[in-house]
Amino acid sequence: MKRLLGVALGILTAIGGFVDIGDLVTNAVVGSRFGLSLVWVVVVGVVGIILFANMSGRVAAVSGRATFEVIRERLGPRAGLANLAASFLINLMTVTAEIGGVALALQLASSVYYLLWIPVAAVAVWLVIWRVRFSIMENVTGLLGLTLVIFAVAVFLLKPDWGSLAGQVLAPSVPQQETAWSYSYYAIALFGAAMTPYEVFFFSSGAVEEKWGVKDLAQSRINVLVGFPLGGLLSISIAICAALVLLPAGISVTSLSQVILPVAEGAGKLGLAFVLVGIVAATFGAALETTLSSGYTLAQFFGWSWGKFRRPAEAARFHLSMIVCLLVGIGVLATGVDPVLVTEYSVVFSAIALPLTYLPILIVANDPQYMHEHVNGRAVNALGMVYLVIILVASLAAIPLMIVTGAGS
Amino acid sequence: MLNTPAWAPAAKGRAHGAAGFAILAVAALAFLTGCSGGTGQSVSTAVKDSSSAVATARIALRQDMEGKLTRAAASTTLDDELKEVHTSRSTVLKLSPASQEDRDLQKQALDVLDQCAAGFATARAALATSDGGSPSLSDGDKALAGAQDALKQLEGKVGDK
Amino acid sequence: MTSAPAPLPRVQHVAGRILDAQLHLMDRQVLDHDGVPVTTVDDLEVSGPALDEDIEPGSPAPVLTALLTGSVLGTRIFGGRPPSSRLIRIPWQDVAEVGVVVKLGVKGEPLDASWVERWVRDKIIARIPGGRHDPR
Amino acid sequence: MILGDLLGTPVFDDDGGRLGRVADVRFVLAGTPHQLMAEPRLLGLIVGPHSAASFLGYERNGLTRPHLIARFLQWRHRGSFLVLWEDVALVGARSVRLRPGFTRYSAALENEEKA
Repeated sequence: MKRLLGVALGILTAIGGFVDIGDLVTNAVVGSRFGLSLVWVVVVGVVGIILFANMSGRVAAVSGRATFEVIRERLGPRAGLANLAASFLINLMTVTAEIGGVALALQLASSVYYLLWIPVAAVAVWLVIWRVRFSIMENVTGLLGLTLVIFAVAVFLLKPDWGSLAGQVLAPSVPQQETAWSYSYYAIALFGAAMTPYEVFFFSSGAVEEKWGVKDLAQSRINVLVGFPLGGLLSISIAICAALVLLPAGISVTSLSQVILPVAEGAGKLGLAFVLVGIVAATFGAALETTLSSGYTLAQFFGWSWGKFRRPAEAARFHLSMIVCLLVGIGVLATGVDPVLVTEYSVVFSAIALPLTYLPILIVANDPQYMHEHVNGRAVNALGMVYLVIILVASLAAIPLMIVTGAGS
Repeated sequence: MLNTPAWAPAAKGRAHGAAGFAILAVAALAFLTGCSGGTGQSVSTAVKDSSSAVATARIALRQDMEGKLTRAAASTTLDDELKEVHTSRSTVLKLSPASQEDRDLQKQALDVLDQCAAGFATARAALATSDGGSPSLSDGDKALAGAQDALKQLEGKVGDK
Repeated sequence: MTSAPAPLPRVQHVAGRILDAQLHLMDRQVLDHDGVPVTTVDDLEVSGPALDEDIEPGSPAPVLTALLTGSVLGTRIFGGRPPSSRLIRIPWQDVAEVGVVVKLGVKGEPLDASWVERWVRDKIIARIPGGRHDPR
Repeated sequence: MILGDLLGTPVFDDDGGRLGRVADVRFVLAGTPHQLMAEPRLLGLIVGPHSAASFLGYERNGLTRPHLIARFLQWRHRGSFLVLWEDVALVGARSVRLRPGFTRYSAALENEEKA
């Protein structure tokens, strides 16, 4: 019984923790501009993150080594440092975006200007990282994030024409007012939003934090295999909501307030309450994850002592680096830069930096010195190679497309 | 091997991927902010952005009237969209049109965007005095609808060119 | 001649475990006696030979004397080299086990390699309220 | 000396012909025994004719999966060999010179899992 409860909790947390500001914004932007013609990308991205998270989780559980230790060991210091710089920069952008997201959602709930919420949100993030136990932190934000299910509920309440929706999904085409270039650009953005590297850093380091071993592999596989696809459905319903309400009105999403309007349209004030709680929980949870990930990547690259399971004084540089990250995030937001814009860039940069993180994990997941008998199976490797190609193509195409489309404008 | 330093020879003093990435990112951003089309292009973008903003505001007002949106969410939405209109307006304002035709277009666009801003002012005032005083929410919606029509006309005009 | 077509002969068996520096040691995580991370193997120090001097036939092979860390990482990435006095060494005598990680047989706390960690802890983190609070 | 300086250094034979670069340095745990582990004695250098870059662990382990990556990296590393310390004549800052008549040995490692 207790075990079953654990499995259920794990799945629910995986669903609630799947969506972050990147998914919220990117899916809403795409839904409002391209309808459902890019849903297939979310599916590709979700399968990718399942594959990737499952491998890195398995490596961490079997060998006790988290992702960035593996990256440094395999790529060596030079390529490893390049990866660290890129990943850390993207992480910092994402921390900034998530804290901004918390503040924007709180503004929608309170009408107090979001810049005033930013220090509050950042201090709250730090306090949780400083004091709260890892498992409590993950479960509370994950479960509260589940209220985002309201997006799916709203889709039903909006009473769409299901036949035409299915048609758009199954026979995707570029809408006439958009170019093939911006279509491709947003395809990469959606892919990056689903496969953000920080999720993998966090997932594998979390496995070490929670002292997973070989016996926990089944549980982790269920969490990923069930939780992530359901989380992906949430992402898709955000896009459907935007496609149903905003696209016909000629609105293209540029702010978080537009993201919630379809929910209010379908589910009224109660729906609004749910969606605001959900957004605060999801972005707050993701702010925790990204802040921790900045600490994890640095500590693992340089071999510092890390982990929330240690007293802060026993992982001093780890905690100091996270404090610095939060301060930098506050500083960036204080310039008045639009968090939604930061989000849109961060997901594309995520796609660019992905190969350097993905490749070492794919390789080590095949190395018996680390994995003993738990190396990748043939099917996983075949899929892994397909995704290596997809990830490389997305990474190489991202910057040219960004230039051609003027970042999708 | 393209951008995978992992497979490249690790000879001393090779280009460092980290620096390369940063330079590329900065260059891309510089390019993005630096590039801009002619007056027609910029006006067209500004008009599109603003009509998206006005449409959003109208949805928010309607939802507020129907009791679907809280006051806080409605007023935040209006603030966000007003900001969008402001951004568009200052883009158009900063243009330096070369021909008489472009100067006329700029002038027209500024007039319409001012009308939008005025519409937003009415709508926000309506939200603030929602105890039945004036302006009422429907006044606000009317003002925004007027702005929306003007935007549409201008959009058609820019699109024709 | 550069790519030999015939399989190369195997070196005759030597007693003792084989360790390749790059493959088995470099860039691996170093854990102390209690499993606490200390650093990463940033480089290795060997007892010889003297640079640019002919090696007499029959001279004994050099041995690995220490794991290196600290500023040597920067010079390994960007070139140059720190003066010998600036190297932070973990003598090989302290190494207990080499696997996926390098385990030491001593506590990491008093090692030279831990001085930055100690400094950050004593000057900053431990002074913030709750810095010594056990999360478990 | 610092080992990182040696890695990547060009290797020449006695006539000045270029053989490749130092890809790795092989040690054997057979030196003076200490309390914990014996001292690693330098056994020889692994010379890579084509590239001295990291081989992501594929080089000498007999790793074969994922197949395409393994094949690619083995191809990049083709022709690499081991020279014993006894065959090294000089280690310089910019080059390593081997003795006349040095022997190329296979760079492969015996399977560690069995050991």
